[in-house]
Amino acid sequence: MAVLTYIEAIRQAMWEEMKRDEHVFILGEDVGRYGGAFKATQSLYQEFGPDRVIDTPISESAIVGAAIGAALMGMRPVAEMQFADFISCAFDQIVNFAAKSYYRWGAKVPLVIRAPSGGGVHGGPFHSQNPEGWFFHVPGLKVVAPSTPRDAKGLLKAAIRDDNPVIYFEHKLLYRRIKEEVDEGDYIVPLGRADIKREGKDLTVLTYGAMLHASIEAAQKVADEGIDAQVVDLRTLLPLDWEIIQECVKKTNRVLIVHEDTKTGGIGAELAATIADQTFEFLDAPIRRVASLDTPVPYSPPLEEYFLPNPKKIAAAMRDLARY
Amino acid sequence: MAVLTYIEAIRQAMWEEMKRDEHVFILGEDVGRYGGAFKATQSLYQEFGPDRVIDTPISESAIVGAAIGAALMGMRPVAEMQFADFISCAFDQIVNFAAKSYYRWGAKVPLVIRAPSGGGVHGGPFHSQNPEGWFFHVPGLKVVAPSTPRDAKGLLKAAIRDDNPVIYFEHKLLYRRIKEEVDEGDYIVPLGRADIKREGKDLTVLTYGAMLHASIEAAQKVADEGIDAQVVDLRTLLPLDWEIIQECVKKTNRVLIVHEDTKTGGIGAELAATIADQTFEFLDAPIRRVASLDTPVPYSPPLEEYFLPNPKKIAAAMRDLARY
Amino acid sequence: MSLDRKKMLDMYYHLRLTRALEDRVRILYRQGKIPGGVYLSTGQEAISVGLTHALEPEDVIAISYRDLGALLTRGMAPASVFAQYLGKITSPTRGKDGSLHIGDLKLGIICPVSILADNIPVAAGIALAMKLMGKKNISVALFGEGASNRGDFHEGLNLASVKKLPVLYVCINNQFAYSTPLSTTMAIKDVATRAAGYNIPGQVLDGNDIFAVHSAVAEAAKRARQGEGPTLLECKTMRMTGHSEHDNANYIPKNLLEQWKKKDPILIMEKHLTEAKVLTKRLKEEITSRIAKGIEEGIKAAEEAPLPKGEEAEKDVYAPSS
Amino acid sequence: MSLDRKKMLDMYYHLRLTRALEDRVRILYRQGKIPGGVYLSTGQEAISVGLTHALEPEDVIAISYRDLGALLTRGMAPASVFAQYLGKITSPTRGKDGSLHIGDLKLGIICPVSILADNIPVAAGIALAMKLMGKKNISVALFGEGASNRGDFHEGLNLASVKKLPVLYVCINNQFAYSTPLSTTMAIKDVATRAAGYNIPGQVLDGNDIFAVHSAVAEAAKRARQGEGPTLLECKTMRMTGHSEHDNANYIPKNLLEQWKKKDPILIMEKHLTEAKVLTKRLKEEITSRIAKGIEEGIKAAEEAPLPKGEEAEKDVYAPSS
Ligand SMILES: Cc1ncc(C[n+]2csc(CCOP(=O)(O)OP(=O)(O)O)c2C)c(N)n1
Ligand SMILES: Cc1ncc(C[n+]2csc(CCOP(=O)(O)OP(=O)(O)O)c2C)c(N)n1
Ligand SMILES: [Mg+2]
Ligand SMILES: [Mg+2]
Repeated sequence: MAVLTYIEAIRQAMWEEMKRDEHVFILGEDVGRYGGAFKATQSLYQEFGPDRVIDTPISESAIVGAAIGAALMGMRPVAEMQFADFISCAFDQIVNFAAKSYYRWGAKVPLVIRAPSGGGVHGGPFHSQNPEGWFFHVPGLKVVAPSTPRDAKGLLKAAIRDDNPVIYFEHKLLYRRIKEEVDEGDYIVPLGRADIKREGKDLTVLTYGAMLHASIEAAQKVADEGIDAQVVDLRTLLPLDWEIIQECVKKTNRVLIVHEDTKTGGIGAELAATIADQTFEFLDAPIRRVASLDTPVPYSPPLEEYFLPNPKKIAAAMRDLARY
Repeated sequence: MAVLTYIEAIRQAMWEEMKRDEHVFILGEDVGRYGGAFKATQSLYQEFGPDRVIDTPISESAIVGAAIGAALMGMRPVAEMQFADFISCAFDQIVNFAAKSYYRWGAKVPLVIRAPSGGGVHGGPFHSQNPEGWFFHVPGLKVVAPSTPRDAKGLLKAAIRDDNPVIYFEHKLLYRRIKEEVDEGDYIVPLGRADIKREGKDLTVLTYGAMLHASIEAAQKVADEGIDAQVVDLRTLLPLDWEIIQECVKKTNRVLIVHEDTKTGGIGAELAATIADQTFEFLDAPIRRVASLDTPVPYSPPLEEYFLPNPKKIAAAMRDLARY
Repeated sequence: MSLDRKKMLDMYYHLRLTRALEDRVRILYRQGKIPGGVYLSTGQEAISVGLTHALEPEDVIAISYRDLGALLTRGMAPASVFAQYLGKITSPTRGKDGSLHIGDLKLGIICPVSILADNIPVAAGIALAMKLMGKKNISVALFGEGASNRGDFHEGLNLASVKKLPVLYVCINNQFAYSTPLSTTMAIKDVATRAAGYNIPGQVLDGNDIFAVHSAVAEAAKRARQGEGPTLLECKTMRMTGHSEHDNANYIPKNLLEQWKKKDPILIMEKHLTEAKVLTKRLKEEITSRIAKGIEEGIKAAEEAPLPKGEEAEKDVYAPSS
Repeated sequence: MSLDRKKMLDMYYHLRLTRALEDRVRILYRQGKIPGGVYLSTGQEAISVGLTHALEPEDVIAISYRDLGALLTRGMAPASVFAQYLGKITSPTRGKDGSLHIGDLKLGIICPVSILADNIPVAAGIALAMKLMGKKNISVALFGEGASNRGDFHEGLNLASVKKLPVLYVCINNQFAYSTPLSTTMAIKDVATRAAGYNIPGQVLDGNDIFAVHSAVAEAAKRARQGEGPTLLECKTMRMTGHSEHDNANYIPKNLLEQWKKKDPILIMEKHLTEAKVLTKRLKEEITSRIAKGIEEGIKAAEEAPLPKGEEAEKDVYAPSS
């Protein structure tokens, strides 16, 4: 076991999958010799050559469209969006061609779209967005958002092996900030399974991506005050792991949802709505959400800080909820 | 007052606004001499000429992009998507350029995008979608979905006069099926205000678009059984009218949400989540949602019927809720 | 032309079958039996038939929504097509989709989506896969002149050309995009002109002459197979019907239609085959009745097949992972 | 060339100011004072400066993210630009956006979005508005050769050309799109070739020669104003820096940069102005110090300005309706 950063784990997953299966290939802008804007594909071009690590023109719709075509032929493309923000340019191909293919005519589209998302790096309105909410509302897609190197590797490998189109959101804030020991071997983290990252009995936090770390930090803060928060890393956003979620609700009777995506119409809404519907009798308090403001992502640091959730805001919500 | 169909009311709104303000113009595919795929713009070309009713090439992104450009110059474009399904091709221009403009640099984008949405006409996966859920999750947009001719006219006029980008979903099933007396005069229905379309005391249905009619029908069904349902037409989906919504929750203590858009991640999730959060103590039962299946819209009539909500399914949910 | 007798008669058969099947669909529609929309290819059938006959069986075609000829040439049964329109469980989409949204990977046909031009980058990806898998096959995308105005046309042709992918882009220029004549949607006369922007050959041809289509496609396919990259072929033709069957198309000048009627692809082919003594009166009658029989059997099978059960709607949103 | 002395000196001033301001931004970045990304136009400044000088004040420019020259020529204060980078409340976006995402309707500059080529259809719409409002003004969109591969390029040029809109499309071909050389992203050598697909003039010019830019733009603008429709101008230049300031651009061959260094637009202009006896040594010194002074004042004002308060983030998502 070696200590890997989040981005190294992502790179290792691609490397291993490309070694394992010659149908796996990569395409995107600057992913080749340059290794990608964030260097996620670094050294892959050198190892696997230009046929399997393909630099494309700036044309997200064609990147995804071509990936769909290749996937229909049995290839397993991994397409990179340079920033998740630009996935909007490929929206149509994703929601209309890829997502509906199997339902309509039984043709599998084993396609992964990697998209560096999230803020906290002063990227401003177009280099910070969290677009998962849109894709969460598209039947036929799977949506993944890892928070740790181990999960990042195992989930990406699972996504590549999955026969459905998977959008894989990697949080750019975590790329080099988060590291841990990661198995070198061939393991996967199955899609659709949440993971309890911190056990606790007083309330459950449902979260994912960068907010997992903020939530853990908040849980540590309030632990001193006697509030024992359980923190669940959803990991796969579509489909959600309702089994674990319900167990946690039944155990703690209080639920806090935390995500970095903007609040209104975010994934937290569905979580809250479904939990309140299906486990109404188990709830001792209203389900609270901590999320980003309903605005574009502002650039200037004080604005972005105000916009984003953080451990302080999460801890405050935990206290409120515990007191309710 | 004349009796107008829903589509006639839409046409009248455009006609009147074009008469009132020479900055208003129309662009889209086949909207000119042909009057549009659904004939919503019929006779406008003949009245206002080719400069103000513009046939465009098949290029939704350019339609919206050009509309944004014209709007920035102070024009008030009304862009038509031939079917709401194709709005996915203009997604990027809408969410990145139009929606964020005012926030970023204070430049107004008074743009209306009309989009015929909805199923029930055996249009299949690409001529039946309800894309409002995606846009509901975009700060900076307004989203409107009228259910009656009177509202259709007044809301479209308000949308055209609004200084923000507005997506106006018109439900194609209602075009010629729904008619009522409509003021010929110049009135608007303000954006952001819901309307109680049926008073009742036992439970509140929150709905919009074609489902308003299905919900009213369901309310009539269960009325005989002694269940008195209040039916609220949300009319504007973004921003929602929380004031009326909360009043109704407090009055009836039971809430049913009905929409034709697919369930997971739909607008109903936000409604349920926010209501449960803010009026937790007023709820006597879990908030229930009736919505379409989480699948693409299937073509064959039995499949589509199974997919869509209808008065029977709504009535069943009403009974369940009233009994809870 | 180096086509043998059998091949020519096969082509003729598929051309006639396409026309006859669509004529029957039109009747079904008028009888109110088809729940959804009907978009026909009357007058332009030579393109998808001629094209498909010029390809290898394992070449893949990303059709558009009027390309019944490609489906039938590849062996899709009339019963399946009727079942699709009728929304029956026996349809290739099991009732999930309608109109010509039919595909079958075994037949090398990609099921179209309604969104015009989406198949253009998709075909590039299919060609890319061919190349990566070391196959000598190619892909083809079919689309209208109207669709060539969408961004995906540009992105797809650009990607295909810079990567020299084995793909043919076949534009069916039938003069109209719904109600809109070409002149109001682009400043050029020939879509083929756009090839210059990608440094690939662009060629205009008579889409109503099935042999012209066949030889141009064969030629371009050869180039593609040899690694010389994509070609943009523009087949001129005319949409002889409404955009869909509910559109009376009164925006098309009558005399334009009359002109084109004289150039009907079946007429042209029959003239040629008769002159070449390939088609005799007897043979023609035989083919006519074989087609009629096939169609009536197809209709019968489709009409007798059950509609799907409602619960089917819930199934198959996701592929089970292998 | 029919430019008068004053005009030439103005152009020279803006060219030098652009270079100097960006040099200063580079320092700020290296000092760690800029929270976000920095994308500079070093070596290609002549294009946006020359272009803006060739337009009427009420023509509207939809800039891209390296077009500081257009902003400065239109009168944007250096202090505002610095404030933007620093995220200060005095920035044109009040801290809401960073880098060169600066616009001002009063100056006729549209604030760019990051999404490449989005400004191309938007500029068509601006031109459409000019036409509808009966103004004699035009719009311009600036974009890189890399951006010309996006679908919106095609849709925008197609719409503009078929409607004969008064818009100029100015492609800044600086050889690279981030790390990717032109040859790996398109099969053509000149983006101007793409004009053929829209039946509009396409012209290649030396983007490092400010007078060449000025006269080509003036000419094309005249045509546009006369109702003759759009032009695609391709300005050849070289990106002399990394894609952004954190990119060392070691993928660009050193000798390529050295070659281009000799063609530096400031050098070229100075040579010309000196030969034409417009620029004297003294004048040059004066200009240099005027620029230095303006920049230091700008920096000072920007550094002293406060950051926005957090609560500002919540404001102005919607325009109040009038
Ligand atoms: C992106 C998109 N926009 C609009 C439509 C609606 N629509 C369907 S067919 C059609 C006209 C297509 O014209 P063309 O591409 O020339 O094909 P043809 O119908 O002539 O075969 C339109 C506008 C669509 N299907 N997709
Ligand atoms: C749609 C989109 N895809 C990707 C990017 C990321 N990106 C920013 S600049 C750039 C390269 C742009 O190249 P070019 O258009 O030639 O402009 P230049 O940087 O050379 O000025 C890329 C890929 C983006 N901003 N927008
Ligand atoms: Mg056509
Ligand atoms: Mg460039």
